[in-house]
Amino acid sequence: MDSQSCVSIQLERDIIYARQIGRQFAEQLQFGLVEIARIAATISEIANNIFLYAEKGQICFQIMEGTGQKGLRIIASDVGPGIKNIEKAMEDGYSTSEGLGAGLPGIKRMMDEFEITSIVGEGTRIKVIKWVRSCDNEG
Amino acid sequence: MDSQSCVSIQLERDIIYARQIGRQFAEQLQFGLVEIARIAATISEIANNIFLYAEKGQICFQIMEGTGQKGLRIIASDVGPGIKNIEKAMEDGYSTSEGLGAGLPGIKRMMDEFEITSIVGEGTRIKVIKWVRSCDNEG
Amino acid sequence: MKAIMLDKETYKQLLNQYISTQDEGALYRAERLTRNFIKKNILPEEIIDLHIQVLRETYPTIYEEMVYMCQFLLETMISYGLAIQENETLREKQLAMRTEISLAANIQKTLLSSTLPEVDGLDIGVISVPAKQMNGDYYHFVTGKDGSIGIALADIIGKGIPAALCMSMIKYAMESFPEQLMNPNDILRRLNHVVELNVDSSMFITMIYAKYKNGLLTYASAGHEPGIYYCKETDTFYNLKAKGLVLGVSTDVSYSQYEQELKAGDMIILLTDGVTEYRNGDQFAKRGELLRIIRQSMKLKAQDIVENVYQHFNSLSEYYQQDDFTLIILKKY
Amino acid sequence: MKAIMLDKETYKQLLNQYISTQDEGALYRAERLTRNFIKKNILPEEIIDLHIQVLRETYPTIYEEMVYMCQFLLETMISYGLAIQENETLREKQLAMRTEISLAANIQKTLLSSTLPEVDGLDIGVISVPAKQMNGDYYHFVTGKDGSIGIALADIIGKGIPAALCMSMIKYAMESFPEQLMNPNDILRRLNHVVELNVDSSMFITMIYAKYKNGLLTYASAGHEPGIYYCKETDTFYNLKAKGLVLGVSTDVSYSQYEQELKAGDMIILLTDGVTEYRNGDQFAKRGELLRIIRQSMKLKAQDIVENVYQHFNSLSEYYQQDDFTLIILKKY
Ligand SMILES: [Mn+2]
Ligand SMILES: [Mn+2]
Ligand SMILES: [Mn+2]
Ligand SMILES: [Mn+2]
Repeated sequence: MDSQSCVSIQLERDIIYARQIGRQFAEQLQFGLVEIARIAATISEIANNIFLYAEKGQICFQIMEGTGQKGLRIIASDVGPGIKNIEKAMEDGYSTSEGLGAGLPGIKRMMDEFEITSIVGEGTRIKVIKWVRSCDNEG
Repeated sequence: MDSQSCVSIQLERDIIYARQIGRQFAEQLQFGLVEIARIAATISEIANNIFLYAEKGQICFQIMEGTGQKGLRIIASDVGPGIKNIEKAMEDGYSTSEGLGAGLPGIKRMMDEFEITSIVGEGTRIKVIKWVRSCDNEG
Repeated sequence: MKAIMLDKETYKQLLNQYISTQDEGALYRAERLTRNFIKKNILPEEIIDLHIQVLRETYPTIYEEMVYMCQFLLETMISYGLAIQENETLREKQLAMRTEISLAANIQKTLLSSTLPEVDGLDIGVISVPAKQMNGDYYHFVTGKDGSIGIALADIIGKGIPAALCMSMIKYAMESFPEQLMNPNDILRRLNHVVELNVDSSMFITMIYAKYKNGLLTYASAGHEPGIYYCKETDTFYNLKAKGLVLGVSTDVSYSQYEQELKAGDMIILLTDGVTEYRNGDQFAKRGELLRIIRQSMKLKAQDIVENVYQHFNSLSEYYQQDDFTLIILKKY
Repeated sequence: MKAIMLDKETYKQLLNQYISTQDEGALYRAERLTRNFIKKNILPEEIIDLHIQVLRETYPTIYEEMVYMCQFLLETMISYGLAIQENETLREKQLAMRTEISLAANIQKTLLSSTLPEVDGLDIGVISVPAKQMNGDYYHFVTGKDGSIGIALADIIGKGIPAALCMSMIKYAMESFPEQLMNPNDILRRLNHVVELNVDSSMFITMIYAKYKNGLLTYASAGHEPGIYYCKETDTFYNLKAKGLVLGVSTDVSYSQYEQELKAGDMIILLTDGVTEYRNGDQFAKRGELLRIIRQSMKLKAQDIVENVYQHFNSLSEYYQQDDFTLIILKKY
């Protein structure tokens, strides 16, 4: 498998495909079961975010290899209208469209790094990274 | 098994015994697995409440048979100093000594009926009832 | 991190114990442990992960399908794990809010404190106890240059922070009125205007305003709980009748003004509905109960009487204070 | 009830599908379904119950031990289920609190509204935008009988409800001062006393008070963000220097009073630190940026200038308003 891969998100089945790709990357990096499940859930969330604020977008996966650290970077981007009030979207207990605990705060909790930029009229970009921890295999 | 039974609560192992008795009653009434587990958890909670507000007390079990309805009644009582501020003890997010969601509000959620009376200087009495629902066996 | 690993080992041991003995003690200890897990942010999906590990260790030749089942379960638990994590943040927010409100309640207390005026021939007592942290009842005493005193007693319908802000507005408005206008009906008319202008229509205020000078009580009421007059001569309590619309409902309202003469031994009792509409178990008290207690302690100083009344209600075993409680007693001597 | 049963059936089907095909689609749909479960109060222990059912149905000859394992798991999940249920209540409370605060913010708005005074030869503009719902900045204009105007601008250190109550106290206190004492340094000295007496020591207030009459600005400052003087003749901005302790820190404080003459075309800019200390991405703006924008729109009416400045900052892509923003401009013409 290549170290980078992008999936365009327009239909619901694209989410399933993106989860599959993300899962493959995660397995390749030898993440534990729990972390793999969280990565899949994160992909659902950021795809959902694309549907929420734009019509379509794409999700790209990239294996990060640095000094002694390995990880999976996921970037979701769209050219939709952008999120006006990021602060509110990031607040717990605010999102009503989804189940409790979901939404942007949920993504932030599941991942190690989280970054969102949104320009009104131009679009939104969410970047997350999950690092492989040495003890991940032990749960 | 008799239709009534009391367990005195003074040591931690008494809780385990009370849970055992409660579980036997619950099985006898053919509660489902989930409800049996909740009954056991309730017993832990009310026993814990005895330790929290008094030194010792007792927990009594009684099978309720009425007009077409069957259920398990559990009464916990102590002669401790009583709970001064029941309102606060009943408030969610307030109890800090226990895990999230536990305490009196947790008992109330797990049971069908809940009643607490506490007289400062005389003691506390908690009465709960769990009714058998016809579809309980199906979860 | 080490400690968490240890917890997980304990959990696996308890699980193995339960598999072989179905021991209640294992379940009980697992419950205790789980409480700790929640506090330490160990989530349900991680519990399932432990199960998969035990499954593989205990049954090395297990069908792969059973592991798949557990993996499916683990995925399912992610959403529950997220909900539980949110819980923690919400709890913290609630705690912060509590602190903020208790700070605000303190400010409100000093902001709205009113010292008892000293008037010859009049013994005054007052008690005001909020049901929650913020008080929605408001009382205020003013001493006029002509030796009269003014007594305002209001109940804001609506609770919490909005009520507290509303109250400070009333106080501010009242203090800005010129003194020569200090007639109860004028004051209510003007206050009604201020409230009508400034406050959302969902909130309104009942108020009784009384002025005392040389044995004569003049008063007007804006839909407030009626005051009580105790006549020493006949040894009887009478309601102080007064009509008037609550503040903040209509634009132009005028209020009638009433008078009551006071002789030595007479009393005036002003109160908010929280005094009479308290709950004792399933029962609501009547005004009769209040009067009974007042009669019992009538010989005491006014301040002792009001405190006595509150103590009486508060000591009832099933008393639950639903509403703010304010009681003012004037004793002519 | 029917619908929930159906949901559970769907869940079991998805589980069976996953056991045989390990299909990502089944996991995805299970995730959606679980979200719904949480909303409908179907708790993790009930999910485990479903698993036990599927386990028994799929493997009728399964070891009883494996069922015990799942039962143990089910018991464990009870605590998690309770935590999730608490979540819902906490969410509702948070929502109620939000409503209450927005009500309070409305009251605060009307309570603290101040109409711009009309003064010959002076063009006044003002904008005040809270960072959160409640405003911790406070400004107030007073028109004196002698044709002077007084301008108070304060920043309460501390946020939310306590700050709002504190502010209404300041307003009330200021309005109760006799007019003949309306000198900026006197007003600050008296306010300091009120704040010191009434407010918790964790909260304090910075304030600038200025008085304008016939081309002369007299002012005093209690630790407030320095104002700015624009001199038309030299086309230069100068800081309005002023020393003075913040209100509420010490008991007896006296304040120095300063003067600035204004000629046609000159401007006075009063502001709170929220105007200069906003954040744009990782950068904090300097006063220079503010002056640059003011200079650009200097020819406009005072009200247009202040609105222009706010619009400018607000339109920056990474602008994040951390603090309440209040800007007052006086233009002499
Ligand atoms: Mn009230
Ligand atoms: Mn009331
Ligand atoms: Mn501030
Ligand atoms: Mn500020």
